[in-house]
Amino acid sequence: GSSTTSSKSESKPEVIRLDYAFYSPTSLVLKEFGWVEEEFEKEGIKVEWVQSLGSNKALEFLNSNSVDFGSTAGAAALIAKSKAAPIESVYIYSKPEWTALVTQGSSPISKVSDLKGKKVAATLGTDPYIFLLRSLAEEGLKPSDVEIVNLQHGDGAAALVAGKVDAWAGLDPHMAKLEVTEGTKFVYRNADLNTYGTLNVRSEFAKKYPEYVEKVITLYEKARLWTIENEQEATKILAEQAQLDQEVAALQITRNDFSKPIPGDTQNKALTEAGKLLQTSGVIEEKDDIEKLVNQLIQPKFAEKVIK
Amino acid sequence: MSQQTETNVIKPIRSNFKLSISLTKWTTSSKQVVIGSILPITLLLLWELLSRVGVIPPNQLPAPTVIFLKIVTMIQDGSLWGHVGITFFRVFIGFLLGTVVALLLGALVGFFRFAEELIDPLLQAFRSIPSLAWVPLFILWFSIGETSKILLIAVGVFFPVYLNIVSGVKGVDRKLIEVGRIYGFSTYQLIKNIIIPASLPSFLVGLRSGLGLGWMFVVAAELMGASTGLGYLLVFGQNMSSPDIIIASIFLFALLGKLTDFTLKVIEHKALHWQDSLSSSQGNER
Amino acid sequence: MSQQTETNVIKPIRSNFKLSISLTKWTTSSKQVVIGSILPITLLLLWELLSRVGVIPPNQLPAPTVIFLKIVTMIQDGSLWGHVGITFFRVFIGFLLGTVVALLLGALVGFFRFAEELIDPLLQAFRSIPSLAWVPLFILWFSIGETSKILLIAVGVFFPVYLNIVSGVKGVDRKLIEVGRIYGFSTYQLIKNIIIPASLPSFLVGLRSGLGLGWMFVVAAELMGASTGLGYLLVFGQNMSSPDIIIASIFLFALLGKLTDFTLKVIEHKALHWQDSLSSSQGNER
Amino acid sequence: MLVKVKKASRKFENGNVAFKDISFSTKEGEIIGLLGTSGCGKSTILRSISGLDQSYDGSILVENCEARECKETIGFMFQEPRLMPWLTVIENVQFGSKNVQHQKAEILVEQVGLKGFEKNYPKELSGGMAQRAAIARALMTSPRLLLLDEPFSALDAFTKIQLQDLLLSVWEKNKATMLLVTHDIDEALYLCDRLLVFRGQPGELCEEIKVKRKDNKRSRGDENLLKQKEQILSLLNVERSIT
Amino acid sequence: MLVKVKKASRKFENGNVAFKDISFSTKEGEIIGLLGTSGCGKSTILRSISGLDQSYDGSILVENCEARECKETIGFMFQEPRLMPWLTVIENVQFGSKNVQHQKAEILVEQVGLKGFEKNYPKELSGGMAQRAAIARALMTSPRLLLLDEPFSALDAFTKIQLQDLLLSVWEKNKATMLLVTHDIDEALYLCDRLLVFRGQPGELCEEIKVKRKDNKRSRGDENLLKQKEQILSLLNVERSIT
Ligand SMILES: Nc1ncnc2c1ncn2[C@@H]1O[C@H](COP(=O)(O)OP(=O)(O)OP(=O)(O)O)[C@@H](O)[C@H]1O
Ligand SMILES: Nc1ncnc2c1ncn2[C@@H]1O[C@H](COP(=O)(O)OP(=O)(O)OP(=O)(O)O)[C@@H](O)[C@H]1O
Ligand SMILES: [Mg+2]
Ligand SMILES: [Mg+2]
Repeated sequence: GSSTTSSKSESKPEVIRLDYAFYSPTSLVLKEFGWVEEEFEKEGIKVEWVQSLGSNKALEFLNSNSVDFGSTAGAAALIAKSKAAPIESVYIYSKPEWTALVTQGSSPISKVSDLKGKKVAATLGTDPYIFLLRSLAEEGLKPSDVEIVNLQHGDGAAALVAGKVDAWAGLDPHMAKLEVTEGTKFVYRNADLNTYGTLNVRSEFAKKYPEYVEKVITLYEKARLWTIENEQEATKILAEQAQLDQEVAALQITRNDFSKPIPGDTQNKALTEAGKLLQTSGVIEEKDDIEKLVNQLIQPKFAEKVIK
Repeated sequence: MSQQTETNVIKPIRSNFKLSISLTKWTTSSKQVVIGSILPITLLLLWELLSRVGVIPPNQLPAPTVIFLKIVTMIQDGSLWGHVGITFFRVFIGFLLGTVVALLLGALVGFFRFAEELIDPLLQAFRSIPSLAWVPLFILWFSIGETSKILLIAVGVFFPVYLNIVSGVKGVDRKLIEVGRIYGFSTYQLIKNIIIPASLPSFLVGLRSGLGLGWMFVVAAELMGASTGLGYLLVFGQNMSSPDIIIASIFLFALLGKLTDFTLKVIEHKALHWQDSLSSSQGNER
Repeated sequence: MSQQTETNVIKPIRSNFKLSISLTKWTTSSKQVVIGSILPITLLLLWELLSRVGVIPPNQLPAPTVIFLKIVTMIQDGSLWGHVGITFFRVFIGFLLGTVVALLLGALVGFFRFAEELIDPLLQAFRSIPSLAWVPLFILWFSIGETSKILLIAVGVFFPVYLNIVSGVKGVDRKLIEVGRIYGFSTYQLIKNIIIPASLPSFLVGLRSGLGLGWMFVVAAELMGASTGLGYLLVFGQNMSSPDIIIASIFLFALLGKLTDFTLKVIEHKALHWQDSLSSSQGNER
Repeated sequence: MLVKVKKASRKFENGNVAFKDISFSTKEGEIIGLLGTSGCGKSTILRSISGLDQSYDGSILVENCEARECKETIGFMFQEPRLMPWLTVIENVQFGSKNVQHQKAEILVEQVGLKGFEKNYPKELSGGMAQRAAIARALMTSPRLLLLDEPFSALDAFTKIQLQDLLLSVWEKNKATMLLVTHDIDEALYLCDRLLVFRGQPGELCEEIKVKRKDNKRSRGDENLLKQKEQILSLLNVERSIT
Repeated sequence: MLVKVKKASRKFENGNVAFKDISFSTKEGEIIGLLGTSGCGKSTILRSISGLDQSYDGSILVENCEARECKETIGFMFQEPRLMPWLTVIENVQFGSKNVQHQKAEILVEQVGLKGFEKNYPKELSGGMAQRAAIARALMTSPRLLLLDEPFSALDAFTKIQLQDLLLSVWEKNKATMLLVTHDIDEALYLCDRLLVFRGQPGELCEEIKVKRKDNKRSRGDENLLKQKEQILSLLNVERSIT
């Protein structure tokens, strides 16, 4: 039940533009059932869906005012925020374990320290890249102790299979797929080093139409709860949309924890840590105040209002 | 002396022709199709063989039959037409747009030295900006609708057409232009009646180059928030690590590119029959 | 009659020249530089102004000065030379390679009808495959070292050069070729002494088109496991949401592309001074 | 139209000098022949008068207006046929005519003996046929000043005579001023009222000859012409080398 | 070299017929003139003999070998100069010579009166100068069969005579067989041993004339030639149209 009694703004948007992405199963569910259209049709608001192929694309769309809501990894949003992108993370669509360090099944590499001097594929600036840096840091290794080969996610997977690199900071669904079809194994996995799937809104939109942000979050909640209850069907939707095998899709779904949707301290802490690491590796500038950035980015107030 | 080499060169062609001259025209061109298919078919067979034997692992490069089946599946579930249709549409409109602008600017720059000095340096600088680099700018300027996609394709088409037109116009024989001057042709008449027909060969090459680039720019264009299209399919395949989708879309690119190029080639052949050149004289001698 | 329009057209050009004919040659070309700079500088100023006023938000498109500072920073910490140097090297080698292959195949296909019927259809199909689509295949075939990068760039360069050579060769005046035949020229001599010089204008356009594509393919090439290079810088900027890096690398692409193209343009001018065409006659009349 | 050339010279960028200090003028409706050794600047003079070559020194007035600024339509038949290779014979003949005069073009094509070849492209013509198509094109617009650069050089004696007479009959109609470059002295004497003989490289005007005819009527058999022919030959230095 | 043409015809793809059922043959070292109205197939015959046009019917033997398969080097001066626009005059003259004979080229350039223009590009030449450069090029290789298609058409009387004599002096040295297309009957009579007169479209061989000279010596003043000239003119149907 969404009440608009406390409406601060009389106006309503003409159109609401959301993104959907294969890395955000809830967005697929939402799109599949047409709940958003259903909700806003009554008010005469149009709904547009745009597909994001990755966090970088979602941010590009947000930044250029091409979408109002965009799904990204938390760290990616932080990097953009440090570049003055006017966005706020208002919702956690899942705590995914979408990245880990992967190697071929027959490889002698079994722990992070074995990676010393080896070729590791990763896509710069993405969550897997951050994951790789953080796992190395945990072992006391510097980025220069391994040879990081910058490859797009798909190319990295192919390069690993073809034996052109020794390990790969993988991303689902590629990672799940290789696991199923190639029998690749994990060198290191740690769900806590993944930086959450955040739903971001353009600050301008949030300021102008706060109640519509809440409405969208309400809808996301509906999809989240449905997904938890109907994991089988959610898997099917993912498999269909992303043209994945059932098995791969199931693996990807099980690696998503849909339990804690409200952004808060956990995310604050994880992002601050990731941010500091990014600062030492030069991705975020030295002069930026990470804590301040994270505080500006994470805005739990909308979700807190909707979700009890 | 070395005319020997020459006769050797021309003879097999002529004797081939003698063979087919008695057949209908259709047969001649179908013979060309057969010759043109030798290489692709050989390559396909080799690839299929190597896949079957296991030299090429299927997870990296699936066999042609696998890809063929994938395409058939896409035809059956109807998704193929959506992808091909929308991409074809975008390339077509972008191609038209790019060509028209290139024609206007190219004629201007080729003909007026001042326009050349003013505009050309800037355009030449833009020419080497990669399609991927335009993407963020286009998203910024035109958001992510059809407009930005079509415009990006038009940018790709523009440059080769422009370059060829400028060079074609500048290469027009002075002798012919003087004929127009004598008749007191206005600049517009000069361009229409002499410069365009005389630079037609160059223009047509530009068109074919431009069309090729149009197809190339589709991928970048469809990175801008598309959910259908061949370029989308390709990137989708890459993001999903589906080599069959990747190769299927590459194949479709090749096929469509080939078909559209063939159309232009036929037009080229029709439009240049007056040329007294190597190609037409070979035609005569056959 | 309409000669009036014409004189209007030619006059300002000529009177410009009268003005500069008394000055040195250097001044003439520096005057060209000035005219050529009008547009870029205007655009830059406008952009800076709009940024300062706040019409263009800095997170989308930073002001030129910001980008300039970014480039200066990169110069100071030395990273710029690494990026520019390696990319330049890759484009250069790839360009050479692509051109040589295009020259050989283009002459073959343009000259021998059988070669055309055999090879050309396949090549034309490949021509429309986007650079991004080649990436997974090249990683598969050539691993991720320099080789695959250079080869990919060579592929980009190949097609426009090839297309222009074929068309150039086919457009060579039959009359001139017959002169060579009379002297009993071998095919090689024909190509060297008549076909290449006569199709030079077309070839040079092809080179310039090809160079442009070479620069474009760099980004795709540097997606294959690079850690330096302008294309890497661009993708890095995109992945890091750093508009200043993106625009700086676009600017560097434009600058380098412009410089290399200028070199080719100078060569073109030198090599084609014998042409009796619109451009040379304009030169005469000035 | 009147042409007045005063102390005109033309020096090219590469140092070649085509002609130097040339002065002459025409009367209305006069046919003037330009004779001279190869390379003495005849074509360049015509190009200057036509306004195509604008870098001459001195003054060339066409209808009291400097040639390089003159806007009158004139007719020019170049030394080469210069047909548009992408047009057929009939289209080439009509090329440049403001209004389509299909019938006139067909008559002219027939008069120059190209009937049956209307639809041929230039590459399918013989040298003489191309030249005849160019003559037809030059006559299409009925200009009041006609410049002809060796119009009949590639034609056999028989065809040449026919076309000379065609030219005269066209001239009878509108009495255009004509400047005719030719190497055929008989032709010059038959067609022209006055001959300008050039010599040297750079070319200079060395003699002006008024053609005298019996009863002022053109006739190929005219005996007066024979004498004048000898005079011209001697001017061109021919006699010396005859063995 | 001997040329033997037997019942040769040439029909083009578009239906034009250049010549029909032509037969003639040459003796060693003979100079043969080809005369005929414009478009009657003279150039096409030369092209067929040279092997450039290979689609003729009938048989054309050059040194007992079918022309289209003949590998002997011959000389051909085309109806147009066909200079390579990217080469200078001197380079054009040397074009096609197997071994560099710089001195010979320079002498020839001087003989055709182009001294001082060695470094000019074709676009900087007058029509007659280009033709002279083409003549020099054709004479460079000293071929044993020389085909000349209206070699002197764009030259004034004076230059023409000089070059005719140059041609004869070259011929004196190696006695090449020559086939010469010309529209100038005086020239044909002065240079040739035998004349072939063509007529019609498609062209047919209508007359063969052996040139008779006083004492078998060439002289421009020869009175025998005058009579033969009249005969030829009548053959070409000229008389009828003279007014
Ligand atoms: N490529 C071609 N295609 C079709 N017809 C042609 C071609 N070349 C020549 N012809 C025709 O063949 C005939 C003879 O041409 P050719 O050039 O041999 O004449 P010619 O005797 O040399 O005439 P001229 O004295 O005018 O040079 C002409 O009617 C011409 O139209
Ligand atoms: N574009 C040019 N550049 C340099 N010199 C030129 C150019 N055009 C002509 N000339 C020179 O000018 C002179 C005269 O040339 P022009 O064509 O007027 O001669 P012409 O009298 O017509 O000779 P012809 O009877 O051989 O046609 C020649 O010496 C020639 O070399
Ligand atoms: Mg001339
Ligand atoms: Mg001829």
